[in-house]
Amino acid sequence: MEKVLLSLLSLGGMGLLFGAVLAFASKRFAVEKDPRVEAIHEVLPGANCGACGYPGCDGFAQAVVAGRAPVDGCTVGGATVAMKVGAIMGVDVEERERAIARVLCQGNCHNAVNKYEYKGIQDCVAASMLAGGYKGCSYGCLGLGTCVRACPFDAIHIADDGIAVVDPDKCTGCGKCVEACPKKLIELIPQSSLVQVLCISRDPGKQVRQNCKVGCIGCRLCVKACQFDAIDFVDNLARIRYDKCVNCMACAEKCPTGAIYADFSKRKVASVSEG
Amino acid sequence: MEYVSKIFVILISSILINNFVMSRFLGICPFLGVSKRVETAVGMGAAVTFVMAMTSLITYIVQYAILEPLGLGYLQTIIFILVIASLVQFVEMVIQKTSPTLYQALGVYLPLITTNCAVLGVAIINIDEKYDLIQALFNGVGAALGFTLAIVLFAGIRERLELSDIPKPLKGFPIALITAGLMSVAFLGFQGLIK
Amino acid sequence: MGLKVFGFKGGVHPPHRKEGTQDKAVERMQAPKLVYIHLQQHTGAPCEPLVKPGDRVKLGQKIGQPKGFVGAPVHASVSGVVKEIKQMPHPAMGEGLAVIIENDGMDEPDESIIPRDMESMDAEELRNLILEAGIVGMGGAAFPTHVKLSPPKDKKIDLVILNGAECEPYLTADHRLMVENPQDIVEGLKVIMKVLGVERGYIAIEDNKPDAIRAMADAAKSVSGVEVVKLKTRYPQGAEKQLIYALTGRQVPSGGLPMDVGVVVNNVGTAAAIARAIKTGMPLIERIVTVTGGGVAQPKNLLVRIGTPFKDVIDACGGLVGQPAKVISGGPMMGIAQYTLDVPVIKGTSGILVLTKQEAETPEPGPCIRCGRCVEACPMGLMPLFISAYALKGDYDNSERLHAMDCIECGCCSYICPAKRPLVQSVRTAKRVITERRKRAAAN
Amino acid sequence: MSEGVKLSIKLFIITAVAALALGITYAVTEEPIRIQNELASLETRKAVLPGAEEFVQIDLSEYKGQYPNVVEAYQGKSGSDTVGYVFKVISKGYGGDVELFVGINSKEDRIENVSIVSHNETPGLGAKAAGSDFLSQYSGKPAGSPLAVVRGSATKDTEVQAITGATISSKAVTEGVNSALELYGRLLKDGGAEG
Amino acid sequence: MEPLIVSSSPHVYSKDTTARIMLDVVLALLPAAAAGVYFFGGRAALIMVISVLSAVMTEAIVQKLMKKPVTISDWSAVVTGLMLAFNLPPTVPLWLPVVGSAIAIALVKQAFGGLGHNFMNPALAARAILLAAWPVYMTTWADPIRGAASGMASTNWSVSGATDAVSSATPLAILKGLEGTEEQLPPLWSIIVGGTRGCLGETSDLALLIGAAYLLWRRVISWRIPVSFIGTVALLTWILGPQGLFTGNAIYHIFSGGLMLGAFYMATDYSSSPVTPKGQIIMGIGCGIITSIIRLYGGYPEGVTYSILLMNVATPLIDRFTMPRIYGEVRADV
Amino acid sequence: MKKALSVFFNGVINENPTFRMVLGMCPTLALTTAAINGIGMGLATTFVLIGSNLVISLLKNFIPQKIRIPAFVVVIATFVTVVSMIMQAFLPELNESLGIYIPLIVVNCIILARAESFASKNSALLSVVDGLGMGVGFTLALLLLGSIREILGAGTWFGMPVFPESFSPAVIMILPPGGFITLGLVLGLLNKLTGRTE
Repeated sequence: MEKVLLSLLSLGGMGLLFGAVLAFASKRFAVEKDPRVEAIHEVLPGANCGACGYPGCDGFAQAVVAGRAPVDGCTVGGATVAMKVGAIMGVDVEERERAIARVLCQGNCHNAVNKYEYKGIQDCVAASMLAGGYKGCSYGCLGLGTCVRACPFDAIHIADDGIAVVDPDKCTGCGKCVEACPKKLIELIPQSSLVQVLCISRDPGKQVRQNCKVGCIGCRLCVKACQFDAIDFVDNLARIRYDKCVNCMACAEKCPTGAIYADFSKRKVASVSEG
Repeated sequence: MEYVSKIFVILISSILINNFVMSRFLGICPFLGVSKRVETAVGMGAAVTFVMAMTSLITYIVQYAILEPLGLGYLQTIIFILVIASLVQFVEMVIQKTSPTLYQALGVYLPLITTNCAVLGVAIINIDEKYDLIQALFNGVGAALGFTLAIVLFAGIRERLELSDIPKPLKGFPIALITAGLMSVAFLGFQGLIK
Repeated sequence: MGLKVFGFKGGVHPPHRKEGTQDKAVERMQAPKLVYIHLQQHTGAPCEPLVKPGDRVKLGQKIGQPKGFVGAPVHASVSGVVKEIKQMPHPAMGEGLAVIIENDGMDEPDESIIPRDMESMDAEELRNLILEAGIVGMGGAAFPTHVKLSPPKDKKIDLVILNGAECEPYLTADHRLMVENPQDIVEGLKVIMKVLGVERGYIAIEDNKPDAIRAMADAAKSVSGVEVVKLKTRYPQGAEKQLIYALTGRQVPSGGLPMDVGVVVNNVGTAAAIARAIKTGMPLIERIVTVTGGGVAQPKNLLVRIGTPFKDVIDACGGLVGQPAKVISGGPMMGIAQYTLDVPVIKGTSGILVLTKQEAETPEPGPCIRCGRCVEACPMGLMPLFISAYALKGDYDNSERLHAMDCIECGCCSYICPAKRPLVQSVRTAKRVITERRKRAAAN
Repeated sequence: MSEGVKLSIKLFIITAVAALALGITYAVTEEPIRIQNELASLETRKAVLPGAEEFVQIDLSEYKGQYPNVVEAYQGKSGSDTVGYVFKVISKGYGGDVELFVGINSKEDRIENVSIVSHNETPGLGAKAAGSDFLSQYSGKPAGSPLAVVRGSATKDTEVQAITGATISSKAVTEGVNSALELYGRLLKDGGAEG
Repeated sequence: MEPLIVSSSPHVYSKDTTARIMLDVVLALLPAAAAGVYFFGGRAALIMVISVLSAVMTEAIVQKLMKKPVTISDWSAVVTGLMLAFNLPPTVPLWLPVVGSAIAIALVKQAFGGLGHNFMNPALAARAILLAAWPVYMTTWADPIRGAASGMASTNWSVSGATDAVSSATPLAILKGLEGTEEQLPPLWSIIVGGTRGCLGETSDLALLIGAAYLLWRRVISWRIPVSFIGTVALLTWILGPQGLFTGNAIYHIFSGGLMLGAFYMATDYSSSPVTPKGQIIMGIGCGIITSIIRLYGGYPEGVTYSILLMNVATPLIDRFTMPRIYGEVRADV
Repeated sequence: MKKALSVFFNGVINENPTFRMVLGMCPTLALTTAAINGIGMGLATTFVLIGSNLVISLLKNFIPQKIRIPAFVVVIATFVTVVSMIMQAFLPELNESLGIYIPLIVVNCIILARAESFASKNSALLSVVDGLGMGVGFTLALLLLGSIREILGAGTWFGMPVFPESFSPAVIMILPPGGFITLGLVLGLLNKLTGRTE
């Protein structure tokens, strides 16, 4: 019994002592912290296992707040923790019109001609530094996959015919590919848009025709076809103004080369109900 | 002189021969977790060294001033871990307040150390091996230096692995463990160094 | 001429391949029917055209005016009628705006062409004349010479180096110039020294060109302060930074210019062009081009009008032999591969290299075996294997940390690599991306 | 009540409960643990000197420093009869200390048995020294003269065949046995008393 | 006209290729291989053949499994196999080189991404693993069938018959005082010519040096690692002699054991040694120090293997901290 | 009941602490030199897991946030000490071979992780099931690794010889490198089989 008492006293004493010291220290050495760090730290498992690659849960929390770590970076906590962290960081704050990346080129191996045989790194930036790339059209997609490697969501692929295609279901509109493309032919387009000009060539029509079957040759037929003044025409190139476009698809019907794309399957058809 | 050489032996033994990570399997979690960058590994090593030295001293005192005289040897584990947890938290708070730069360099690693079994391990080994205070201190520092050595070397290799085309199923932990295994093969060379 | 032979750290020894043209005297090529004069022939912004289609122009008439300080005017290299101004293939930039002149064969000189006397002109007048004559670096980089000759007040220049190293394989244009026209080079050097107010000038030549060293030494012996120095034959001995280090032991700071260490470097061809511009009053309208390689029937050194298409130049050398596989503007180490023979000669075109299929073979790259040869070869002291590995992984931040931006793209690493890895190309890609990121960061 | 005090008290309560639980467990297990420990060491002594029923520890302070390798010595008795001696010896092996018990039958003046209780030798190599194949060689060797390790088969009575590839470990065990033999001789000479 | 080829400069390449370099290493190893067969007989040849074949086959199989192009034609697997064989005692069971080669290629090389990505010398790592796994086989030395010293009747250091696979002391073990006596030490010249007890490819320093000279001449290796390695071992073994400072038998040390093989062929392995010139010298010195420490104070008679492996582990850090001075680097404000 | 089952199998399979979360590596590597050690360690850990999960889920409203880590640690350490004393008293041989790793169960991150992420948020019953599931998962993993290493490294399984005399075991498997490499390869194999990559 004496032993039990002794252990109770000593261990209890230690607990009391450490509790007091820590309580004192937390007052004495209090430091202002970003409340979000605290909040995230609270919802983390607190195992300090380091599996996230950051030094402990606190390090991870700070990294999340600083934007260096993803909200779902805690492998131990899994999805539940990720959701809570996401809530604290306000990741899904507002519902905006989603924008989706679109590759503005249809110059695949059937449609476009090459001007030389490229040998070297399979990377668009590298290739574009050699006389603008091997494509006859200096604006065209090189299809060497720089955007594919830039995409964190596995949403872009190089199609079999050699140009990049975005998978709209996976695309989050983060814009990484837009930044990576040396040809600047990826653009974020409102999800609701069903009509796009898939060409950015500013070359004169004759030259476009030499290089590519499906380029914008600057014929202006689309401008005439549009009833809503939704097509701008600059430097031999048609551009759709998405704020004005009503997806009537009249322009796409008129386009002689097919440079204007429209998803006809989603075309709204006016049905006149009689009676 | 003999005493000095004994200390030297303890130091060499804990750094190289019985390296905590490579042959005793202590401190594996931070070894695998915080070794993606050399800089981080160095920071972790420094923090561990500091805490291990402090722990060696304090647990030694606790053991021989409180537990032994009172016959409370069986409370060793719980008291030691309490000491370590509180010590780490206390040190963290002090550093954070007094030296933000030091905190930036070391402090962030401190919470991770509580659950680093190397720290508790060294405290228990000190007692098991019946070291005196100085020896315990050197054993603690040596073990921590061994940990630092291992984790920094490991981080160097892992940085290099980032540039390698590792077979997919082996990416991440598997290749890290194989790397550690090969490192520990190399560390076998120190076996029998001190007799 | 000192006994010492100067060298630098790193470098490689590619085979010279100069045998084909080094003993062939420079021939003047007849001006072609059509010349394509690019409005950008230099580092900097392109010129504004001063003529329009249908205008008649005379030989040496200024047809393009630079927009900024860093730029040089361009002149008509034939007399005739301006046919068109349009986008044309450009040997260095892929494409660019060019003035197309139909040659009337008269070579009627412009009124502004008046011979001058160097002695009677002061530094300012000389500098202005160099600007007006459209003189740019003839070694390949085509940096406007008048800019080099206008150092800011706080930079004290104490040495002018004329670069006659010509370390690129195949090329012999500078070599022939030094053998045939040493006097022009020395006079040009005197002008440069006068403009900069410098007492000392070196003419640096690799020791594999003894005839050029002899000729230059002969021409320079009476000129005080000018010395011909011998360089070790090693690529890239002619790179500005390596040349300065070899001769002075000074290192141009990272991101800096030679003038930061008190040195101005010019190509021997530039010096000769300056001398001729003063002597004859004629601006820079022609240059020596080495035309060589297995795909050319009769390799030659030709004096060619600026704007002559490569096709015409090759025809003047007996035409092609078989199917060319690769055409390079410049030398094989740093030259730029062309996709068409319609591309015209510009001021920086030192050579046209036509390679046969066999010569142009590009080996398939294998994995890096970490032999470290690229590290030893890099004259800039970089670690190409790591910069490249990071760049290929898309980790450009680490490439930047390893000083990718200091790369001079000399090609030593790619040349020496036993695994034939695309080192230079990947570093170049990294530089491009890093530059763009910096620009973006500065804009934000 | 300030928050600090509250925290301290809560921690106190938790630790107190823990201490209570531990104290009780200890009280329950104290006896079995002690018995286990005694049983274990008694069994080892019995194993190397099966003839004895009782072991009387010999005070070695008289020989302090002379036989540093021998840490404990017992006189084995059967009734009032001294049947032999048991020595606990620590010898330096390849991987560290080798702890062995040597039983000597004083009646026949021969080694009875040798047993290794702890070692850190290389598994599969030096560790074979703890196996009966190797240790059985010692049984029956004369206790009068030191033993020698030989490679290849032993030809003389005082020779022990080394383990292939583990000469150091073999030597370590033999040296330990020799230390025991030395002390045994000394004990006898000093009138190993009641023997 | 066919489209022209356009690629980034440079447009010319040196003649050296990876395969040629590896072939050079194989050629350089041939004299030592021949010496091994001469001294240890047909079994040595058998071990080498088995080792090389299984290395090449492992490489092919692993690459097939991982759906990568099979690159056995680059000779690198041959080099690994041969090096591993050189590091085995001539008496090992014949399945041992098969296992060793598989470990070397699959675990140490291909698991890390193949040629150039292994951070450790595959042959040496495999050797160390074999040594730890089957220590008895790996430390059982037989006398050579044609000992260079077998004609030396006066120095009777050869204690057992030629084919008797009884573990007997290597010169280093004797030197260390682990086994045997000083009189059993073979004479220096026989250590250099070869035919002492040891691994089958390491005993003939003469043959190894001929190959090394070839590699140096072909510029496959540089002098930095071997010279600093051997120099450090010589210096330390001389200074830390058994009878006090400066009494060590340095000459004997540098010619015995696997030092020559290690210094010229193993430590210089591109993939696992530093790429920077300064780093290579550090690597050599580090190997030298560790080898000397293990030889003089460690548990093993030989330390070359472990010293190289340990420095392999340190190589990424060495590279990192010995970056060459960059031309014109502005240190202050970067 | 269904919930409890899913919690249990979550610990054994989906979130297997060793193979999925890669936690508690120190005992995993150190104590799998023999199958019996693996089981011993696994069971000891399971006991502590169940105990600490139970107590912590009961005390979850009593323990203040600020001192939760020290409080958890005390609870865990108590159970560990209890285990240790019981083993000393009744399983001395196993206790000897597990050695220092028994007290080190305290710092096994699995236990603290479960305390934090599960027990402090769930009912006592579920917490016990979670502890059991995790413990069984851990034990199975240790048994698997221990078996592989013992069979290849010593030629035995639970001490029984499984190979003919002529087989010479690869001693390295029971040395430290063998631990790292075996675990690495097993993880790699599991990734391959489940098609999971990092």
